[in-house]
Amino acid sequence: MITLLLIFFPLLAALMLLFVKGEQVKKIALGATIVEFAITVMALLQYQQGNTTQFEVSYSWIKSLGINFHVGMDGISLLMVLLTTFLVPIIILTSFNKDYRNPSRFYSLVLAMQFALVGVFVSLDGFLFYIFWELALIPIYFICLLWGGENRARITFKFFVYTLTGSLMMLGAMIYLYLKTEGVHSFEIAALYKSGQGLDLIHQGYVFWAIFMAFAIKMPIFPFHTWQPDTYTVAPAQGTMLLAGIMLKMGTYGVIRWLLPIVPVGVASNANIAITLSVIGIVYASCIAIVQKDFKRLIAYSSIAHVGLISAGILACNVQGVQGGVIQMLSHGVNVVGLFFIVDILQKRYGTRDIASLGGIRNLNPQFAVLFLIVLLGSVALPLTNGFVGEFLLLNGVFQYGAWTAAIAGLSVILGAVYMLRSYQSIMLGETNSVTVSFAPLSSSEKAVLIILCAAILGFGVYPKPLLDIAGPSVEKLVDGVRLAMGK
Amino acid sequence: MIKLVGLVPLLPLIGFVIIGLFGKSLSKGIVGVIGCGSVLAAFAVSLGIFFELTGQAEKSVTIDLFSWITAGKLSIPFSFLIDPLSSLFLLIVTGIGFLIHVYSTGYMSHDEGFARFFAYLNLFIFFMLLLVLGSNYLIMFVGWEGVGLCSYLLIGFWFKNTAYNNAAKKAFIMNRIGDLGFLLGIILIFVTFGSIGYHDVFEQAKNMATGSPVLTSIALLLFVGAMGKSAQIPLFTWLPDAMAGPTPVSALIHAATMVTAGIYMVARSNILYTLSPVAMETVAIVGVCTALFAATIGLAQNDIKKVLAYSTVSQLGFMFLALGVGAYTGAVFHVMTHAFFKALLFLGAGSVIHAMSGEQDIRRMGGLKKHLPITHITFLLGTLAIVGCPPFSGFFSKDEILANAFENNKLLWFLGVLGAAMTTFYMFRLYFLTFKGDFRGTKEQHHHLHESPKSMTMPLVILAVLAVIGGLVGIPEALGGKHMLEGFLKPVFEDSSFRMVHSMSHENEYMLMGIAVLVMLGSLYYAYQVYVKNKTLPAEESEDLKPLHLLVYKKYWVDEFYENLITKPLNFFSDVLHKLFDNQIVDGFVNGIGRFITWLSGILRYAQTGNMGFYVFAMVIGIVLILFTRIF
Amino acid sequence: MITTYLFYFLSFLAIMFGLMVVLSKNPIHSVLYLVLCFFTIAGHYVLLNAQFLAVVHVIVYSGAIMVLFLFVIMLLNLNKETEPHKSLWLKASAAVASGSLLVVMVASLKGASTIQSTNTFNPSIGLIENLGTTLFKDFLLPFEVSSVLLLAAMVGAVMLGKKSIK
Amino acid sequence: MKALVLLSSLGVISLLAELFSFKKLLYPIVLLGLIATFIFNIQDWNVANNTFYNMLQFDNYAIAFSSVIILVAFLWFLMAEGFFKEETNMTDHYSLVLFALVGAVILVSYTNMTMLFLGIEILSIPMYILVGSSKNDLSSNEASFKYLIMGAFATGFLLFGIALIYGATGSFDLATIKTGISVQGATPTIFYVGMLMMLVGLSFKVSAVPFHFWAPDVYEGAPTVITAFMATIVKLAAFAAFLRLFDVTFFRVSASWMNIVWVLAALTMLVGNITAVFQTRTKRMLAYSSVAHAGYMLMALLAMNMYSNSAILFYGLAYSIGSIATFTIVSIVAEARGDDGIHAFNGLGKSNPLLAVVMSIALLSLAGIPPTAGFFAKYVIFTSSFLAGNVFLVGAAILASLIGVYYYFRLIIAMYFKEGNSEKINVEMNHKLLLIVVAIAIIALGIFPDFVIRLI
Amino acid sequence: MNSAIQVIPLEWYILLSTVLFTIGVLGVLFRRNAIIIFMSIELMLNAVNLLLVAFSSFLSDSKGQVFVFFIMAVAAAEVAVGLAILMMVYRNTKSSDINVLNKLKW
Repeated sequence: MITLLLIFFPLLAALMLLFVKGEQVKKIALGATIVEFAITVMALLQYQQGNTTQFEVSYSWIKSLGINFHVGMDGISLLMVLLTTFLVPIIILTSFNKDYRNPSRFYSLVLAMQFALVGVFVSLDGFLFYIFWELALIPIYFICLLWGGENRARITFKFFVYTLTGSLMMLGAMIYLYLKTEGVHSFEIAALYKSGQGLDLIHQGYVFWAIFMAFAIKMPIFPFHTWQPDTYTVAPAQGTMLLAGIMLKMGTYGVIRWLLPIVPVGVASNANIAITLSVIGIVYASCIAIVQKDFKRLIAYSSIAHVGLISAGILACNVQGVQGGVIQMLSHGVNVVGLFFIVDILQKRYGTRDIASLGGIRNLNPQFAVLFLIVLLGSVALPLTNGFVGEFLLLNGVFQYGAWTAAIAGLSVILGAVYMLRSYQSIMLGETNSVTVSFAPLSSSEKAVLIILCAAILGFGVYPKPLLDIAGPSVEKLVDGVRLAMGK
Repeated sequence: MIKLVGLVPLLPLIGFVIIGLFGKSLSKGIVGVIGCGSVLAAFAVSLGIFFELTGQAEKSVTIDLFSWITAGKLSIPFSFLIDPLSSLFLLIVTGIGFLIHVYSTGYMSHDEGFARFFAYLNLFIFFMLLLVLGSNYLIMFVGWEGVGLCSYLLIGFWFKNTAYNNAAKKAFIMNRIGDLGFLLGIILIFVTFGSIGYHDVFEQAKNMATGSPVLTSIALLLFVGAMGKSAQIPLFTWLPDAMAGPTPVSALIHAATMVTAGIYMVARSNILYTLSPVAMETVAIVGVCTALFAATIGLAQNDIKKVLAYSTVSQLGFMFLALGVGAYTGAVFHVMTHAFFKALLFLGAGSVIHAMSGEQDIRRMGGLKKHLPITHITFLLGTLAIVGCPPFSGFFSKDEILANAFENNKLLWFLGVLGAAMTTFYMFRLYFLTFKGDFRGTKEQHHHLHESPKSMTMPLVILAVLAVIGGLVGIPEALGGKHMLEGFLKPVFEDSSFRMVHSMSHENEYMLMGIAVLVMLGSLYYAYQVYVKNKTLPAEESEDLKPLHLLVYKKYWVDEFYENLITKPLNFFSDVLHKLFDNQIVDGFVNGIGRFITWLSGILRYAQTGNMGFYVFAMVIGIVLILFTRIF
Repeated sequence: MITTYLFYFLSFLAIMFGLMVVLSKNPIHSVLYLVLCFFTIAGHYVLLNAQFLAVVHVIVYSGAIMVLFLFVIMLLNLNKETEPHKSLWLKASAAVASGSLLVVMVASLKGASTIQSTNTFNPSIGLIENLGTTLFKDFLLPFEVSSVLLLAAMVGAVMLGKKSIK
Repeated sequence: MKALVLLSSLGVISLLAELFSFKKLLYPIVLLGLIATFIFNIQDWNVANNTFYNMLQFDNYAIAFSSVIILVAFLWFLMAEGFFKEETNMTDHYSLVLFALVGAVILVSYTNMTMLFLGIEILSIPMYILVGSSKNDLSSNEASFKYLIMGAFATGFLLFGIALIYGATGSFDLATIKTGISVQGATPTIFYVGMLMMLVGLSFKVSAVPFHFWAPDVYEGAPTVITAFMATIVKLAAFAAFLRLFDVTFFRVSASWMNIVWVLAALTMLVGNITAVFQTRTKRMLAYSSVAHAGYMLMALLAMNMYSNSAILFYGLAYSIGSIATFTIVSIVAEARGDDGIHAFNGLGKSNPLLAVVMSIALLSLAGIPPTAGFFAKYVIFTSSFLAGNVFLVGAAILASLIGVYYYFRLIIAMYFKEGNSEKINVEMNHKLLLIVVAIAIIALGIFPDFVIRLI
Repeated sequence: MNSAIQVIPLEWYILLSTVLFTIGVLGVLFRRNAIIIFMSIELMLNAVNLLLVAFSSFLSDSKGQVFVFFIMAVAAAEVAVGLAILMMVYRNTKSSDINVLNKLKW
């Protein structure tokens, strides 16, 4: 039942918000998401340590087609839901100093987005997963379209079509698998696993690519990434945070839940190309990030690099890689939201995101500088920040796939430091200039957000055990199953 | 006491947190007390641990704190290992750290970032302690990167200065290059042994064949990390630049402790190296090359801290030479003595700079002897220690290294002696130009000259004492000593002992010592001739230099080389990737599809002519085509 | 024998008049040729023992529909050779298209001889009695439904034909 | 059968309204009549003896389709009230629309070629007239004229096909034909030719490429309500007829028409969608979109499996209600702004949020984005096509859908992104109601499609 | 007199109908005058009628001939409507040239 509550509470809240007028909207939205977070915490408390799927609910939905409303959470899902419900209130909080046109619509869309995201992470029916997957696209599209920056119509449209392309390919593959299920066709996850694993090598390969495309575009993986920097840049700050912080994880989560176990043999025989692309993407995006002038864009590219590593680690398909992937998804979510929020703070104060034209802000607000630095260190995966745990496990996973691959993937360790420190230096250090004459003090909501995020960054860097413990058994079960099916 | 090991890093961390959070509202005095006090307390605990360890039979104690990272069979506890090696390093780190803290209260007393400075220093001590205390490679890595961060923060301490910031960034990035190697090494260790705890790894490694490729790979990857942190060729250029930081930082981080982390790591992993001759050779060669290379650069530098920095690089090279020839004890010994005298020298240099109001160019100094008596005498003692003048501490440690090198390979020994000779020359050049002769600075500087306050001279004195007597713990048997240090560290290097054969006769040892002393004296005499007798001064910037001199003065253009070979091409490549490949080709393709569709639509719609004749015609053609399928 | 000759003769005339309908420039001529063509078709009906149908055909087509055409042509004053010149390639493409249609149809219709009649030949099926039985028994529903069609057409024609009041 | 009688009677009643002057009451009478028809129609659900004179068969298939048609017609009447305002031709309009509905119902239930032919004509002839019902509007004239000539031309082919099939099988009865082609074994060649000619005739009716050229012009020229009628009811009925003939009667010889339909489907989807991309006038754009949607439905028809019928039914329903919404809004906006170009929609999101939201939902549905009915419709079609092994066709459909998104979203972008006329458009109450109902229906059908899917 | 179908092969009738049908198609393609296009369509329908009658005779089955009645009815209706539309168009354009009607395009 708690799963249903998790899914539908945001939807109800979203509908309710439509009818709220005026200043109260923000607070109500924040309240609703905090309640949602509290529900998640309740679920966490009720969660029995282990590798089983819990909080399962299953209703027959479209009976004639074997489609069920089947949801439930194992460790991995639970963590993803946790990430979503943790980040959304924070994202809403980041907007407290901002006045959007039509706030009720805006926050309603954000909550609708949360509804879809939670749905994606808890679905245990292929069709349901697909519905939520697509559903998530609509609110974010409108968020970007209605409140975005320059050129948004063209850019967000490209984003929409691009992701839709992938989704439709996935839909094709899902239908194909569905039709291969035994007996009465069904979209049940177990049935899909079975039908996928029953395919021969060639067909698993086709299915692999069709499904992977959807995820690759969503994440995005080189060379399917070109929608991403533009979209991140043009989206309103909160939209970017939703996109990068949570939505991107739909892709990586999808690989874990809906790709590896479905076509293990296909993964075994095709993952090398996918991993190669991911790894190329790491270096490629890092290099491009180095020469970015717009800080938001830089973070966008850095996100491509990070997600490339996640993808490579997951596709390597061993316990460390997948576990690292899960942890890194959480960390990346937190870090990237922090970074984009910092961009937002800067933009709001100076009206520019141009790295070169800023400078010396450290002189003006040391506190902000420290918080920025912590977020940045999390992003470059310094040990004892959350980024490190995931990155270490991921590199470990990739290394088991191929030492040289890991070495190249590891270049992100270096290049990440290069572009991050470069921009930090240019923005924060040195002398102030004509643009950065003064720095309006951080408002309490800004402070709160940054401190919460920094606490999360440090807290889970030092003591990631709770997260690892939740994910661990589920990951092991999943990976063991996949490896067994691979014949390894 | 050993049970309380958690306190050792915790105390500086607490200091960091308090100063970091409330530093602004605390007075400098309180900040100083908290900063120094926390390290002193850590030192006290470390001493306790040291004595407890020497007193008990069990020489290796693991303290588990909590489980840190688990994933499948990978399980990494957050735990500490107390053994002779780590306890020795604990003492060095907390001891020297404390002295430098005290020194800093004086040195930094006028800086507005006083509290921040102490916060960083305490954080550094914390990470450094993690580095040496960790019971597995990942904890070491945590400390490893952590000290890198602190180094970054402290080099760029005066963050308004772009050059300093660049130096800081450079240090961090170069370290990261090494760190990647280290990280991959750790992962390879896990993949090979299924664990990264020292105990498990060494137990299994012991039983592996000598020269197995995987061990070699591990050893080399770890060594890449060491190269970065300990500033070895080719990753050494950051260290001289790191002198941008306040002088106590140079003393603590970039001379005494952090940069020796590489030595610690190799010494810690001795068994892996011992079993891998290729890696050993690599370490030795890199070490000796660095020793020589840095020494030559040191010959021509005019910045007091730069000279010391290259000297540090060179001395680190000696340490790696020691490791490479299997003299693990020798290396650790040199780490210790080097920590004493190099910290002393740096602090002395700091005192000089303090007195000279920030001037660092030795061409502007001279004759400081009478103005800074304590600094002068302690600096001289430090110099004598570093050049290996008996019976100062440096003599014993350097002698041990050279003796082991001789045993291993005559050429290595010869190069080592050459390096030592150069060390003597540039150190005395530095000493003579700074303290002897006439004052060459401005009137204002002259007027301002004064001895440093107690808080600064006291540490100098203590360190000078240590620099003088520090060698006594390792008097070789040839000179009638027992080499206590070797005995103390024996459990750590036990597994590797089969490689360390002490077959050298005492005669040979005497001969080597003699040669070393003679070379040292010769070099000293030459320096005296040049800089005291002839009062030669280093060339000014405007003067033309002879090619060889220029080559050395310009540090072999390594920085420029890197700039042109790596940084610029990387930027250029990234630019091309971005503007051409990403925007034009990849994105161009994507947009091209869209444009193609639009174009196609523009064409296709012309089929809709509005003319009914054409519509009917198209229909008929369609029908013809359909019926056509029937015929065949 | 006579039947055969008659068939060839009527066929020739039908095709010729059909072509004339299409090719003659004056719409009035076209109408007249079409009437002639319909007469030849009626002749075919007679040959095929569909006498009743032949009569109905003449009444409906030649009598009603063609008169309607003529009426409209006269009403709209279209009885001039007003048709503008069509470009040659348009003509050619029309000819080629219909020519290839003919070829393809003829080619694909070969082998019609395989059809076997299951009934014994009955010359009287075309008589009004037979037709009436079929129409009012089997095809009663279509017959009724066609009234809807005619009603709709009537309503529509009236609606379109009457002048709109402005 | 009851539906047929009721609808015909309603048609006649509306003609009588002129005589007995109860024209004002006609609108409610027709609406009530449609409701009654709907109710009577579904009463025959699962009734065993439902064949009439071997001409019509009101099996579940027919009832499902005719119910959907009547439902859509009801919505259409709500939309088209304005169309019946004109005093002079009011009763004519009513009766023509109702007679067209009779034709549509015949098309979903026929079992004899005669009824097929008559059904098509009963549906078409009122349409020819209604398309031209704006008598002084030249484009309406043109549309009507083009439609008529091309329609009659296509009917010629249809009839030629029927004649050949009659010659080959000796019957007009579908069941007889069906058994005939299976018993005889070597079916005469002329049968196949006849079948292909019928295929051409029906392809014209469903506006499959390359027999689609009339559609954009006619849709554009016709009064918007009539365009909506054609895009929804006519198309649905034509598909039902197509399905009955080809998937049922000609099932055994599917090998000889499958490849052709395959090509037609692919061409229709692609050409329709691609050409729509360049359109700047909404009505014409929707016309091309309608062409494209026929392509998807042809896919389902081609699949010939257990999903085909429900796929077409559901697709038709989803597409119809989506179209009703879009055409309603287009006509409202075009009337208020005096222009149906896409730019007329600029700023609609601000001036008329309701219109914009419903339009967005409808467009999303047409584009096939979950959780709308359109998505599920596409889903079922993809499934059936996949099951039939037409993987490449699904690929083409995916490609076409993506292109489709391109132009549907141009409208959405125009409404929400572009600045434009901020003057609020007055929307009549019944239109508001209709739009809300349709929007809810689109989403409800997307979330709970089972109800319709399970019908047949 | 024998029925023609007994002496003339069925193919000939099919051929004749096909030719007449194609002539109708040619007319639609060839001419621009709407009236003549209508007439061509009538010709096509008559070709179909002829074919049906021929089949009907050949099969000795009266259904074919009955079908012809329906075609005639529809043809009449179509012509009535068609000519009404034509009149309407003519009122607005003063032309029966189909090429005048090409405002709707692209």
